[in-house]
Amino acid sequence: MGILTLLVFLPVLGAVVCLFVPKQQVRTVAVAFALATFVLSLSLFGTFFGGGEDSTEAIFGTQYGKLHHVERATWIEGKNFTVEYFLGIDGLGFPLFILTTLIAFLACLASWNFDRWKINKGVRAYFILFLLLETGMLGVFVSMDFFLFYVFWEVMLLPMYFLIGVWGGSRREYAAIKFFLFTLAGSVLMLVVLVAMYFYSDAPITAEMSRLGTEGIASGYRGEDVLISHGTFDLIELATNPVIQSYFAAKSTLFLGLKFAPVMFMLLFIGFAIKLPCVPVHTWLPDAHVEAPTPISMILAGVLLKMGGYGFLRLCYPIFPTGGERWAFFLAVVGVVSIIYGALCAMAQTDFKKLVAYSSVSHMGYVLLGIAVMTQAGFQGAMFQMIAHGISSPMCFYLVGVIYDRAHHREIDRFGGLWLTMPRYGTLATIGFFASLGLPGLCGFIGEIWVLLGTFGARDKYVWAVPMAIIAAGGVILTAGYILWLIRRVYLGQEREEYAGFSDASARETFVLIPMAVLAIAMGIFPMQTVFNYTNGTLDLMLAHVANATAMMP
Amino acid sequence: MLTIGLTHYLLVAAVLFCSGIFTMMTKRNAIGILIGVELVLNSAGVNLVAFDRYLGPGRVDGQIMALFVIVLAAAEAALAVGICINLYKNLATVDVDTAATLRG
Amino acid sequence: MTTSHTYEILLALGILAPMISFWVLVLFGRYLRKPGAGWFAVLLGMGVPLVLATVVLIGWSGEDAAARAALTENAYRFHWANLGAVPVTIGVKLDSLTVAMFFMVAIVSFLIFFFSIGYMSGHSDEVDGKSLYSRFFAYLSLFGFSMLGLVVSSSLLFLFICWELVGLCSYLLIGFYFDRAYASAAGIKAFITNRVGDFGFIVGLMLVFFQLGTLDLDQAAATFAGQHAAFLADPTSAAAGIFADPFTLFGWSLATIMGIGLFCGAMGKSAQFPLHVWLPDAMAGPTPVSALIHAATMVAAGVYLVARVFRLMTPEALMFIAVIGCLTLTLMALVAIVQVDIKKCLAYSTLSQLGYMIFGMGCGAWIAALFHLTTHAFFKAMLFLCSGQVIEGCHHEQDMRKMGGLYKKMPVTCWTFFIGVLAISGAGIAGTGIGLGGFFSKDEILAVAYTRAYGWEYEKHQESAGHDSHALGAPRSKTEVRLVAFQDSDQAGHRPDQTHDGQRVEPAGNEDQVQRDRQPILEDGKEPLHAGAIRLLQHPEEHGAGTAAIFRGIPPLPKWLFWLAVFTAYVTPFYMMRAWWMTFMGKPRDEHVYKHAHEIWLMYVPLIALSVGTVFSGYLLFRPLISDGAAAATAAATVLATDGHMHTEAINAAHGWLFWGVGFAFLVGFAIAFAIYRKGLETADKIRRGAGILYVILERKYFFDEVYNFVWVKGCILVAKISRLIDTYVVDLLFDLAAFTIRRLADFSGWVLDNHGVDGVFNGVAKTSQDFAGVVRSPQTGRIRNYLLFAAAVATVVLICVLLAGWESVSSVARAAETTIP
Amino acid sequence: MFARAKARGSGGLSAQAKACGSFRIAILLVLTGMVLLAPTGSVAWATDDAVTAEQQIGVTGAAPPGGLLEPILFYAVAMTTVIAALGVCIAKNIVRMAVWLFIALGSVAMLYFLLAADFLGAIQLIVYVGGTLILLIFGVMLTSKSPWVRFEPPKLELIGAAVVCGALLVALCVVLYSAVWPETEGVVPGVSVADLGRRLLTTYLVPFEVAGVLLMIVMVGAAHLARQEK
Repeated sequence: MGILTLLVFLPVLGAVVCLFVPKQQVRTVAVAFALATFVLSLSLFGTFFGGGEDSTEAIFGTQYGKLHHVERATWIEGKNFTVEYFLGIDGLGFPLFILTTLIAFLACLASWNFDRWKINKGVRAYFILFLLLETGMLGVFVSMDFFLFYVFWEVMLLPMYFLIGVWGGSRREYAAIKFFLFTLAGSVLMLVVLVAMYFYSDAPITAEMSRLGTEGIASGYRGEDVLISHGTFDLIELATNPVIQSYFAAKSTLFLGLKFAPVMFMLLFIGFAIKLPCVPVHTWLPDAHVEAPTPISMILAGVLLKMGGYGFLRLCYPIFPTGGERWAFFLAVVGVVSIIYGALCAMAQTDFKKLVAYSSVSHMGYVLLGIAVMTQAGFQGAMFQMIAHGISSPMCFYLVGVIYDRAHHREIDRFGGLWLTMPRYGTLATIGFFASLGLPGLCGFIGEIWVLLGTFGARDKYVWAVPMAIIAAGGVILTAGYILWLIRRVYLGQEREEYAGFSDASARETFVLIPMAVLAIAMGIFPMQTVFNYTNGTLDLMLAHVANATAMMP
Repeated sequence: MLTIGLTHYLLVAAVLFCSGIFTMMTKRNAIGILIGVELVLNSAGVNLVAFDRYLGPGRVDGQIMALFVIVLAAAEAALAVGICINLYKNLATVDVDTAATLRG
Repeated sequence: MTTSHTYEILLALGILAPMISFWVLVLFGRYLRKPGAGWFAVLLGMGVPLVLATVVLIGWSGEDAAARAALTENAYRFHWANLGAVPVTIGVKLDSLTVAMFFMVAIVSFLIFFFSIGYMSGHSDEVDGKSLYSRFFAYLSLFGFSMLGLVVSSSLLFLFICWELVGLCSYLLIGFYFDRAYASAAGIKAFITNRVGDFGFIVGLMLVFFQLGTLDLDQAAATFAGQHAAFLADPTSAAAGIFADPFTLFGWSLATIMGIGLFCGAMGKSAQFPLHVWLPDAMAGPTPVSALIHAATMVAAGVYLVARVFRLMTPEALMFIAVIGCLTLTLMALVAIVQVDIKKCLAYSTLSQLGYMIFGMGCGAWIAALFHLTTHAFFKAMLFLCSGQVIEGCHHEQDMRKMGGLYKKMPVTCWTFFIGVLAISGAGIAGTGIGLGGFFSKDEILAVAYTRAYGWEYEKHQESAGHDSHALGAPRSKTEVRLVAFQDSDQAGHRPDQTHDGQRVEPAGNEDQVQRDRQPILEDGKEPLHAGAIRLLQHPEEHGAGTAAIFRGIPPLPKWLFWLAVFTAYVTPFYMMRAWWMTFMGKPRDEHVYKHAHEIWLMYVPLIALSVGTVFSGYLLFRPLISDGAAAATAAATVLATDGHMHTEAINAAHGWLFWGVGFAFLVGFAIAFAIYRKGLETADKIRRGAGILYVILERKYFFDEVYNFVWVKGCILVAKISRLIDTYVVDLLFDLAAFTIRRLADFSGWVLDNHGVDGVFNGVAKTSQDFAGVVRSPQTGRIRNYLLFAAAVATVVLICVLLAGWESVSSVARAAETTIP
Repeated sequence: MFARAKARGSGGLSAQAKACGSFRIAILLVLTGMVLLAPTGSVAWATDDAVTAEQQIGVTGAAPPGGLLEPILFYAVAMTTVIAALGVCIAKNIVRMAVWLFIALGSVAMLYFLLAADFLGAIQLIVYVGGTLILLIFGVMLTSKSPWVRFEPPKLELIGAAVVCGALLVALCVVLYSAVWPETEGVVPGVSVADLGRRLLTTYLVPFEVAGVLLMIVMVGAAHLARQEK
């Protein structure tokens, strides 16, 4: 059993253990398993460490598709198809994987005061579902077989539905169903692609084999280093196999009478855009966030949203590079609209948590914009923004949660002077919100500026790149506007009597917040050492792969 | 764009056709329905002539068909107007919804 | 030639010290108690940098030009990150400008930190009754770190990071008394206004990064110069880069937009018109903060930025800068006249002085502007500290109308303030070489502006009229305004005067010459200058052609700019004298305030030190370093300066009528102020009533706040609310509708299946068939149009199905038809 | 009947006057179209001659003559047709519908001319514009208590009809755009009336005769139907 399998299924093991321990011990077990997963996942650093100039090639390979800790075994053997259990990790999945284990651990810790929640029934179920959710998330980031990916994707969906729907706020059922329906709509589109991809990869391979003759059939078509003799779900094979790729990209390959690659790209895009989320399919997010309990909001913001971005980078671009070129403008517009619209909506919110939720929409818009322009800096920035947002936004949600635990409401205008009441909490809140604001020296800045510069850098390719970059840059003013206004209304001002008795952040709360604060600062100061060294190798290779494929287009 | 082809004419005919159908669907005035029918017939005519011109030039079949369509349309119009007038005489209206005396 | 990194290490340590101080104070500030935290910040946070800065300054002064150039050249660069494939490095930009600025910031900050201990010793550190003593010093330390980092940064990106951090400190410190609503509002206003400027900065950064391919200041400048050279050689060549770009906006080329974009950052930070609105409000912060951040250092960062990116500026961009600077300096000086709050009055004077610096930069008076920056830092910091002393002494009374006669109670403050007034008014005895810092620096800016405005005019006049007369009768023979141009970076190490002497100078007296001047290649075969380069011009004695400066391709400075600056030179002494007189002289107007007034040593020691600095800064400290820095920092651009040294005689003699006109402006201003305020406020009230609407306009600051509030703040919130409504009621509604429809469908199927499937097969079948019959019968309306509707709908559905299922077959039918139809 | 219409008073009259205005505009449009048409016809004929001439001297691959004239005319006429057809759809008033129909039929005739089917165009004008339409208008006049009486179907039906027709149109457009037709490029020789007549009386003789019989029956039937009750 490889390390990845161990890591992915360790939480399941934890869930099983949770079944059998006494109720009082459940949370201890869950936290222990989440911690164990996190600590073990740190061992992956060994693989990627030292990603400087000299060792780049050894770690990331010379072309897109080099994986580490590969585990593959046939899972389902059909007459002429194979579903593999295929795990592997590269620079794209690795930081998100670590992020997931970390946030899951912190969120688990944030659930520690479960017995003081309004709905505190079913602690066992809660933690079991939580651990299952973690398995689903981890699996998504390491599965390299589309089928497996889809399975993990759905595995993650269901616990989330229950976690929101059972332990959420007053409108939890509405929010949960909304979340579920939206995500399911995306999944359905993905399913269409899943099926299509199999058939459309089968056709060229079969053709190639018949061209090769009996000999070819005997040995199978030789792709990169895997023998395949029929269609495949292998994400790497789909992206790098020249026969499949040229068939996908060909103009004559039609799907429902439309060109294959753009259609597939669009279907996947809608699926992932719902997850990201982009305007106008973002409306599930505020509801889900507002209703979900704090730890689940952390997971939702910290990890689930990243799956959209991860999906773009793992599926859309490498496999349908021509689609990216085709839809670049559309994607960029959606991204920019998300940035501005999200910021504006955030500005008008009166609910603390909703404001943070809309700020997520705005921030993820940068991810989409960076990816859409397909430049090196854009990709890097988008990836960084995902990680940075994965740190800052759970932090913000937890900050909201801490105050909600005390005040039992989230009306921004009813707060005030909290920095005086709770100085330690106030200081951490300042760090968290300034990281979200994109203050230089904190993590949010790097992603934004990289994306902006990357967008601007696409000026040669796209005439619209410059206006987009400038409008997006205007977003930073709006962001500053709503964050500062928020800080002013909640943390500054005179101390209020009704909150005077509030205790400062407890040791546990501080412990949850500190790692995120430290990471927010560290990522802002050492972007290279914290993120770029692990991601850029893969991203650059992927971009080269995409550019190659686009250039090869007739 | 600048070379006018078959598709262009067919598109015009399609619009005529749909307009005709729509007119027939939405008018309660018997004469209005008749007008819709005329539109549909005309769209058929345009189609026929266009096919004649582009698919089999010099073969005049399409044109002859169109000619028959016109003839039949004229005949139909004459009959239909007659029916309308009769309807009006009997019911003092041309609202087709009123003409439901045969309904069970 | 030395390649040791000693200086860089020392400067880096100097940045690190306040950072350490910041973290210690944040984490353990509570344990340091009240004065301890302050002393810790003073000694570690700014004492260490000051010592290091002094060491560096002394060491640097000992290096000769070649060694300095080598040190600049070989400075270490830390590979910070990759932006795309471009490495982003950070490091210490080691040159004379950095050394001078670093020292200036360190010494002013040190004195103000010191002052803060005194200021905070009372109850000034309390916010809503809780002491935030260590937090205040933590912020100050963070500010020290970011400001020093900004000064030494070698990369535009890192400069931008520090830039934002000083903005953050400004925000935090303005809103330090965050229990007061107006203070936190002022903080937000400052931050957001700065962000608006930074928006332009980011656009500039994007252009620099994309067009010049780097964010390193030196590399960017070199590339820029190279591209311009290529452009002059062949306007269409690929190497011309940014200059060859056909893009224009409002008639500005891309290169100009880049310059203006970068300048937008400076407009925000240096509070230039129309982004000046935040600075007066920023006075809500503690007074040492106003002195340090909003007078001496941070607001000057904008000027510093322009100085740093001067090599990336085109003539058009410089013209833009000059106009903005000039508007600021005039408009804000006028507002200062009517202010009654002592800090607001100083704030508007700061705005005006910053306008002077920016105006100087725009004119090409690089040296003079920075010189003014350093002198201004001293005297304005001192003035603010004095006002802090007054405010603290008078129990937080800031209204000057309630003061008066304080000279008895606080003599040290009174007279140091007076020195500041003299300095800001540009007091000096013309012709003798005796004067305060402001005297030299301001006059130099005016001298350059004069040259830009009238030197050119003279040239043009001569061209057209063909004779040698000056429209304004300036004593031409005495004009010694030197035009110092640095041509190439390989000459960067030269002293200004050497460069000057080494220049080939030629007369430009006729049409052909002017024509030739516009040709890309200069006669002596040197590399052509960048667009802002001047043709170095004739010296009257040598060539008999008068003084003129031609910036290549740039029109002369509009004369009104110069005249506005001169006019303001008269306004400044007036309002400063007014402030001083109202505060310290005359009779006490408020018994309560007067009774409490006192001063303490912790606060006036720094005042004395700063006043010493004010008196001597003009002579000793910075001018030589800045002139030296000019060589490197403006290698490819243009610098106009009076003689590279501080020969007051030369300056005064050079200015001729200008000196008679402006040299004693301070006396005129003083006299008017004295005349009006000598006997209290009655005269002023009379004048105010007489002024009517004019007074209202000034008093309301030209209604900028009202307009901005209405247009931007209210507008933005309105748009935000609309967005929220759309989000809640439109976007969501669509999805809710879809969900509702599906649910109804589900209900329907549930109804049919549950009630009629579960109730029993027979019953169910019977009922279902009945229902079915009903369902089937219901469309049988007997109306033709309904039948038609169904028919068409079915046809359409079938058509769509055919399309989706097997379009291939449909088109193959067509293809088959092709074969059958001859 | 006329008396009844007249008795409706001034309101009806002014509305009638409005309808007369529409008529005038329509006639103007048709006349303009005819003026435009005249050169087209000649172009068609001219090109016809030109091509034959070219063919006679053996020039092959000649570029289609006419240049921009044909597309401009086509687009103008097509726009008129489409607008008129939509006008028929949208108009609530039966008289206006008739006017729009008049324009639509006229422009269809012009389409025939553009398609080098001159005879058909002429027939269209004569039979439709000259005959059928007049018949319809007589019908309108004879049957309405007032031509401005409106019967509206339910809103729901309107929406349904719009949706269905829209979908149908879109589907048709998709078909048309994706279909590949073996088109004949370039200018084709016009069809002479003689040719048409010859085919009508040879290949299509039986249908021709049947049509004649039909027309006669229709005439009798129509007369019977519209007969005044005794």
